[in-house]
Amino acid sequence: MLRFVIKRLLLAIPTLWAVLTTVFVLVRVVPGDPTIIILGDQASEASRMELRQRLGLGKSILSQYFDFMGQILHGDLGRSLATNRPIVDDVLAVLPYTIELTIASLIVGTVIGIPLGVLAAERRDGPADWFARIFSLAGVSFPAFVSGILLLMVFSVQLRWFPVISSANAADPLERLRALVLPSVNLGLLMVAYVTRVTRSGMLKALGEDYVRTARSKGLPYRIVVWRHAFRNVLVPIVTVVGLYLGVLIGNAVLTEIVFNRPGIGKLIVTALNQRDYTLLQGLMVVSAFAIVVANILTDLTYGLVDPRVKTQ
Amino acid sequence: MNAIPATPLLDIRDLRKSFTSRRGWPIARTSVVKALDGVSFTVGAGEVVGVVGESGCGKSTVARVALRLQEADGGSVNFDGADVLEASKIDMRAIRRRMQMVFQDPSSSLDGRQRIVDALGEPLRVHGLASGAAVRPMVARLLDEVGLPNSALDRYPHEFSGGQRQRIGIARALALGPDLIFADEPVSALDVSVQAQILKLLETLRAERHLAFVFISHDLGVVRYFCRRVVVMYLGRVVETGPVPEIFVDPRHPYTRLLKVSSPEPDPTRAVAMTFQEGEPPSPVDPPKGCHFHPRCPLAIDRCRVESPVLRDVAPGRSVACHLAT
Amino acid sequence: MTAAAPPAPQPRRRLSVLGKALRNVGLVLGAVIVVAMIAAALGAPWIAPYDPDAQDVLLVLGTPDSVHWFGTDAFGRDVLSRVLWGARVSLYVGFVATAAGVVIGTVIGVISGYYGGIVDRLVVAATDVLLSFPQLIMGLLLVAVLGASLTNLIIAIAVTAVPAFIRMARGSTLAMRERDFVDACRSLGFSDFRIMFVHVLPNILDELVVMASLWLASAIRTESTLAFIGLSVPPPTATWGGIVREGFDNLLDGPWLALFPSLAILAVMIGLNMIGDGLRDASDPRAPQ
Amino acid sequence: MTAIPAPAATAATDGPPLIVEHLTTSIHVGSDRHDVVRDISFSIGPRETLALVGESGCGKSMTALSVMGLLPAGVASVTAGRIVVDGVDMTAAAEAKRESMRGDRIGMIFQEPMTSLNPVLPIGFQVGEALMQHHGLTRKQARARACELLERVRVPAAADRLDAYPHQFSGGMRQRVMIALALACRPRVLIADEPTTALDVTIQAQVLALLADLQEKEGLAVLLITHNLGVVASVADRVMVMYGGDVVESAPVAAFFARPTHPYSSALLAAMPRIEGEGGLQPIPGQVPTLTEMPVGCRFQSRCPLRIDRCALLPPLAAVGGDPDHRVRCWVRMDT
Amino acid sequence: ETVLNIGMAAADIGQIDPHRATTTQDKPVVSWIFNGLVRFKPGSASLETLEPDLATSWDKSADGKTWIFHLRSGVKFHGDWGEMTAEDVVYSLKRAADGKTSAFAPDYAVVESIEAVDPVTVKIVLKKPIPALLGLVANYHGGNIVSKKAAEALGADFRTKPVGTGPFQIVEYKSNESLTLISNPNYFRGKPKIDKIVYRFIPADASRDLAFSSGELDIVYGRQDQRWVERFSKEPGTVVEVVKPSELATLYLNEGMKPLDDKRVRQAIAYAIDRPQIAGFKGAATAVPAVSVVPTGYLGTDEKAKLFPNDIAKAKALLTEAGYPNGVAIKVIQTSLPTMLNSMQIVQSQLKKAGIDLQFEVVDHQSFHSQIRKDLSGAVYYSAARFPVADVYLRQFFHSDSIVGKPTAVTNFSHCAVADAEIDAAAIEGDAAKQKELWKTAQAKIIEDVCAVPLFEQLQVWARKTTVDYGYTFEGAIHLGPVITEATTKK
Ligand SMILES: Nc1ncnc2c1ncn2[C@@H]1O[C@H](COP(=O)(O)OP(=O)(O)OP(=O)(O)O)[C@@H](O)[C@H]1O
Ligand SMILES: Nc1ncnc2c1ncn2[C@@H]1O[C@H](COP(=O)(O)OP(=O)(O)OP(=O)(O)O)[C@@H](O)[C@H]1O
Ligand SMILES: [Mg+2]
Ligand SMILES: [Mg+2]
Repeated sequence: MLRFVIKRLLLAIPTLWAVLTTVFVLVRVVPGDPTIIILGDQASEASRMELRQRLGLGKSILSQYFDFMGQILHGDLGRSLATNRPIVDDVLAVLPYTIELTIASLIVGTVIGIPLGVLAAERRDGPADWFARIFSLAGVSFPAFVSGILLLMVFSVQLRWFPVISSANAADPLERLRALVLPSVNLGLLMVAYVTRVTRSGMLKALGEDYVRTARSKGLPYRIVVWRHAFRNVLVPIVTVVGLYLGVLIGNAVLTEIVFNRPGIGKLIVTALNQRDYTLLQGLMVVSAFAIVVANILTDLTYGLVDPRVKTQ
Repeated sequence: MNAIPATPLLDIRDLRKSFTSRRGWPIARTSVVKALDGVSFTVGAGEVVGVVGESGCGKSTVARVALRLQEADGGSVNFDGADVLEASKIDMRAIRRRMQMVFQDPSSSLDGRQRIVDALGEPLRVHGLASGAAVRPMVARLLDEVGLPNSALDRYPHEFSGGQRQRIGIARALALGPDLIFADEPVSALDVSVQAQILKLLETLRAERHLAFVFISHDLGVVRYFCRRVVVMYLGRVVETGPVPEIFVDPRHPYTRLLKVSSPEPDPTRAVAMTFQEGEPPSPVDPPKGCHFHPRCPLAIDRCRVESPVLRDVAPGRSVACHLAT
Repeated sequence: MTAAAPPAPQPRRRLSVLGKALRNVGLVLGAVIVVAMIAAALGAPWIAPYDPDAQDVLLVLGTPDSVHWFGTDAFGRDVLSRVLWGARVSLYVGFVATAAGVVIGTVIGVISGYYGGIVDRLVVAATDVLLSFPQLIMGLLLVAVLGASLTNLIIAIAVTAVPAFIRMARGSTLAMRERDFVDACRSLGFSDFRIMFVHVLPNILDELVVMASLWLASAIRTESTLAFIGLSVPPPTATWGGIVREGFDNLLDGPWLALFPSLAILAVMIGLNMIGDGLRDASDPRAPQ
Repeated sequence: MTAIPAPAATAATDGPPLIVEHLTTSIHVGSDRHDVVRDISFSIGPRETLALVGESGCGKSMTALSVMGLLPAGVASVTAGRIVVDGVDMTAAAEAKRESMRGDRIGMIFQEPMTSLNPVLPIGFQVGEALMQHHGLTRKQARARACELLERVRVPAAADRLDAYPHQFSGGMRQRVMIALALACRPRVLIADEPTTALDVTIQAQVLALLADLQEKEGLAVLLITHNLGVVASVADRVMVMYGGDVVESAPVAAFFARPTHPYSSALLAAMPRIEGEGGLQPIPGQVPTLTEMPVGCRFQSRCPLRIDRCALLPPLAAVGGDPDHRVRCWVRMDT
Repeated sequence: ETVLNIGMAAADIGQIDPHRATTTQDKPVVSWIFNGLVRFKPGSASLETLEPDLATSWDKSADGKTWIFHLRSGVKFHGDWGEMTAEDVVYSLKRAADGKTSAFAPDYAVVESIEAVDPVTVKIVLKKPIPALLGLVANYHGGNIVSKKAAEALGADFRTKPVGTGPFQIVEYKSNESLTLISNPNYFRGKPKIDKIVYRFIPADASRDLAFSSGELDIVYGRQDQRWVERFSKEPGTVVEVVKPSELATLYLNEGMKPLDDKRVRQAIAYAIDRPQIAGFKGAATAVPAVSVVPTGYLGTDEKAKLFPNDIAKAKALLTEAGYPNGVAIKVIQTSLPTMLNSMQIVQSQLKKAGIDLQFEVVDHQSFHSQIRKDLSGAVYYSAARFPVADVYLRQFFHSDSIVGKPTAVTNFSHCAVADAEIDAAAIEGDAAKQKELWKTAQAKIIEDVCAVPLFEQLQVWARKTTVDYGYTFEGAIHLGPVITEATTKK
């Protein structure tokens, strides 16, 4: 198991390298540099030039690239151009937020999506099926920033169940959990459509399988047939879609993070891009690509848990 | 029927093919299946050779490798003087026109989105045998040959019954006017009465077109009816070959014997002895040492467990791979 | 044998794919929605009650009423007209970006899956790299590099679609290769090109169509997200995403501004998904009629 | 080890464990209704094997599913007749009652051993599940009992394989697991729908032998569905031939093979390939008409060499050769 | 513990090094941490209100070139950085005058020397007398006094951990999230009544508003928008304050680019713009039409400058005269920041009526800054507030030294060079009246040449809960936000 994880991580190195190189090239093609942020808009061109030299931005692209790679190889993400803080610190500060939000929205997405999908499959073409399909789409149709504000207006301002600023009382675990609810619902809704879809089509297929008939021939109640026999077989495609979604969530979290005032990798990436904080941006892209690689590994490991055909052989 | 000509049409020698598969979680392990472990036999022009053996013993693989749908690991395939395994892409086109295959599963071997007229017309067009308006009548003739009405032309495969689809598969194999057809269990998926229809059809075609067949099956009854000679396979190896009546009257290899006693006859007075034959068919991934059949063989002796028997002649036209056979 | 010729099957009433499609309520409904949206988009110059760009300082954030059905925005522009005009851009971006992504991704995926080997490995590796970028971030970076314009927006969205479709087309092609008919084609001496694009492709198309319909919707949503960051088609051109974005700024003063374009997106999503599902059912010979 | 109470019904009823009277099953195509099983009656006593044979699509599985109460919902339903399993009228009973009968008093083995077992649940659990459901056994008890059952169907090293999954088993072994599963609650009736068609001949022989052995020990009434007349000849007591939803011939096995009377029965026998002896492989001309094109009256008439005008009326199932057990549905062949 | 929660419209802090902090989100924080020798009276943005801060008194030589400041003694820096002495003041002002460490170096070009006479006395010698020297040593931009020891010891880290003498000191910075400050117990005006300030970065307007409505924020940065002001004015328990200074939004026309090199085209643009309408869109509560190319209230602003009136017919006629009867198209690099983009949409729509087509190329904000400085845009929309002396504004935006592309470039996007003489002369003019006249001429020349079209001025908007009392009347915010002082309270 451990060996597998290590092996997979090693195999991911070329991918990470390619991601890094792409980011490196892309950010240097974008016009703009961090001097506006550091020096403000009243500084003269000369002092900007001077700062650029000092930050190493005046060096040739190639030597910047080698410097950067050298640093990464030493396991050092470097320091932020804008704040000069170690990037690792910035990342570690927001990572817990990103992880908890991702996990919580996965839970929301599956907890809503799966029963909806099963229901839709059971009542194929009936009103319940139509409801499930349309409802699940609503989650993806409303841009996250709109749905987020709507949630805030109802649940935070009107009902006062949850805080608006979800990072406000981060120290108190209970408060933190409370603050997590709305953002994860908002982000999780994005997943519902996909989970519902996969579950529905998987269930439709599974319910037609011979083993379901076998289960019924044992005289099992329909509930048990559905959940124990049919549904278990749909877990594999669900895990696939959830795994794929981990990556999507990390990116799409930006909007939710902005609306709910949460720190997070996504938001930090956008800030870094906006400030042309190259080193920070690079560091964050490494982290997020790495997170996706880890998500893939987790997905693979999960296959083994939900599908004995994968595990035993 | 026809005598066996001096130089066979198809000569398969010592054909080998292994599949490696990687399985396991989370760390995959590689395992090797020797699907073909030195298979040799010949087929004369217009001759029908049956290949029998249980599921997974490598019957389909023989056909696939001989047609270069999969590349062999070793051995040779000679078709009418041409070395098939070494043939270039262009030569292969010519060879394939003369060597065709009817696939085991009629529904998966047809493109579900193609009408029959296109499915059968396409090879004609591609090989320049017909074009434009000439295609349709030609396809109609082919369909007629396999006993399907003209109305079938514009239908999709799923609109046919299993037996009809199998006929379409046969018509497609006939389209290019081949000399040899690999028929891979063409009737195993069918009902007895439909099965009889197809076999009749094949017999007629053989006689009319002087076609040679490699007829793959695991049903001795079917093979007995249709084939002149038979090759019995077990786990990637040939264990017995011989002419049809003799091999069924007097099987020499214990596996052939087991096959025979296990095949039930529709006659209650001669009900076969339903026995619990000891043991399961061994896994092809990890075949037993020596004679592959020894774990299930009632006669096995120590030698069988260490030394694998070679195929040797025991009577004119008959050979057996068994240490104990006479 | 001739004696055993089966009787000509009765000329049963056969349903063409279209016939089945028509029986599929969802498909028809979906098509009606989408066609209506497209018609509205194309007809915007004639249908739209007002000039979508005409500003009116006296009508800032007017509530929906009988004059301005969808209300007015922060510049006093008619929201209904903007939503109609916005459909032109948003649907165009969605369709073109998805089509580009689907076509490129599918072609690469089919070739890669069919041939396997080293090409396949490289394609898989490249796909992995592209998929390691959070999708939205990739789009953001690209728009930042290329600049915000209609074409660049399409490129940015298409680029995120390509790896997904490569992966999917490749997977389906691999599955198809297992089917005997590909071998049957090879044994008939067909060229690889013919097998890939005349035989394999149509058979994996229905899955692709379903996915494309989902993707199209997500492309439209991506436009709105990029608009949120401020990187969509430059103003004053109306796009759904742009309207939602402006609506977001005024969410507390004029919620209708964000609501109507969001509903338009929802309608398109529902329509497209119904079409996707319906097409799949209709092209599946075994689906209940 | 908990002793499983023997089915109470053994004492309660002495009659045949399975009685089917005038069963008609229809499928619904749009607004149309077609009878896929027409007016079938039979009964099976303890230790008796009734073989149901016929061409593909003639309604064999529909008969079996009707008896089990597992007809595909919304597609097919029992429209007439009575099915009595172990004294309980299944057609009249509520779904809950039928549920409690299934798996307990009546079990079924399906054709495809590859797909009939749930790939993600361990073998032992699947075998013992019905016991937990019907007899309230705990997981542990069910597991112990599953182990015994697997031993009985001669799964080698059964105890070690309780936690194995179906894909780790070969086809023959899986079919044995299916048998163990169907017999877990010691039902009185077993329906085997083409239990060996998917298997190789050598494995088929093993499975059929096992089934015969268990039937003897448990006193099962077996409805064996097959289209392999060789299998019928080897294991059945009585034969019922179906064509197009009708029973066309019903006879003790010896009588059937000695004197196949209905033209379809003899044609079927003639189409069967044989390993030894002469004959066989005479195809039946034509094809089974589709449901919508079924002729009125005798359904075999479109392919029958003996067709007369009267065939437009459905013949009764009448005795032949003075043997009340041998009945045939044919105007030409029936005793007059 | 009294905690003041303040919500700011920004994704993150920019710089809190006082000598570099220029953005709206940075400046208020600086004002809580630092002191100058003198200070703007809290709640004011006017030079007239300057009052003693770290200096208790000062003397000026007759020629106005030498200034002696007497420092307050016993003032302690935050933490363990010791007492504030003349040495720190000298260090700080020199640091502010150094282009490597300061964004405001040009402002200090006039300074000849700074020296510590003794630990509590600082002498500043000027090259020439200037009217607003006190502004340079006020608690604003370069005038903030930092701890020498801390600045030298922390180096680059000083950016996020600056050390001053003000009422609050930084304890924690969470990027993208918040900045936390606690009260300085040794503050020389007394320990602040507020114990802690949590300064939150909430970029989404709606979320920020909701957080304020729900009571999670005590003070919130307001949208410079009529409806915002109206909505929150109605909300119970809320006070909305609209304060100076105003930012002047101006459209700079690039004279180096066709067709804007033709003065008639530029004039046409000036005629096409309807200032009152723009201000109308923005709302009377927060915006007023611009009066000149320098914001109102600055020392030297010509409040009655002769701007072009709105006259579409004249604009069209001028275009025809210039040879563009069918109108012109002008490429404009435009930021994606919504407030700026929205204003430009109004301008775009107005110009369209005269046949002038502004073609936006929308890029993200950093690209915008970079590209306008590379002289790539035909017109630049820019909105700014500067030190309230006309010189600064005129020099940065209209002096030829500041033309983009030059090493000395700042923000002269229009390549304007018509008023160099007046700007330079005014800078060294000792006589206030004459100086004012020179500035007035400069403004007139710039307007006449249409280097730029001033559009509107926008005031700062802040809202607070009634529970918060700043301890002064909040009328102006030279730091763009409320100064939280030792007297500020929260109930
Ligand atoms: N593509 C492949 N990859 C891996 N293993 C394969 C592949 N094709 C066949 N095998 C293995 O090779 C062996 C022989 O397979 P083959 O299909 O030739 O058997 P067969 O005799 O035709 O069986 P059947 O009667 O079931 O068709 C089997 O064990 C099979 O699992
Ligand atoms: N779900 C269904 N929808 C429509 N028709 C059906 C359905 N299931 C079965 N039928 C039809 O009912 C008839 C009887 O089917 P049944 O499955 O009982 O045949 P069978 O005798 O078991 O055949 P086989 O030997 O192929 O299993 C067939 O004509 C079949 O086409
Ligand atoms: Mg095979
Ligand atoms: Mg059946």
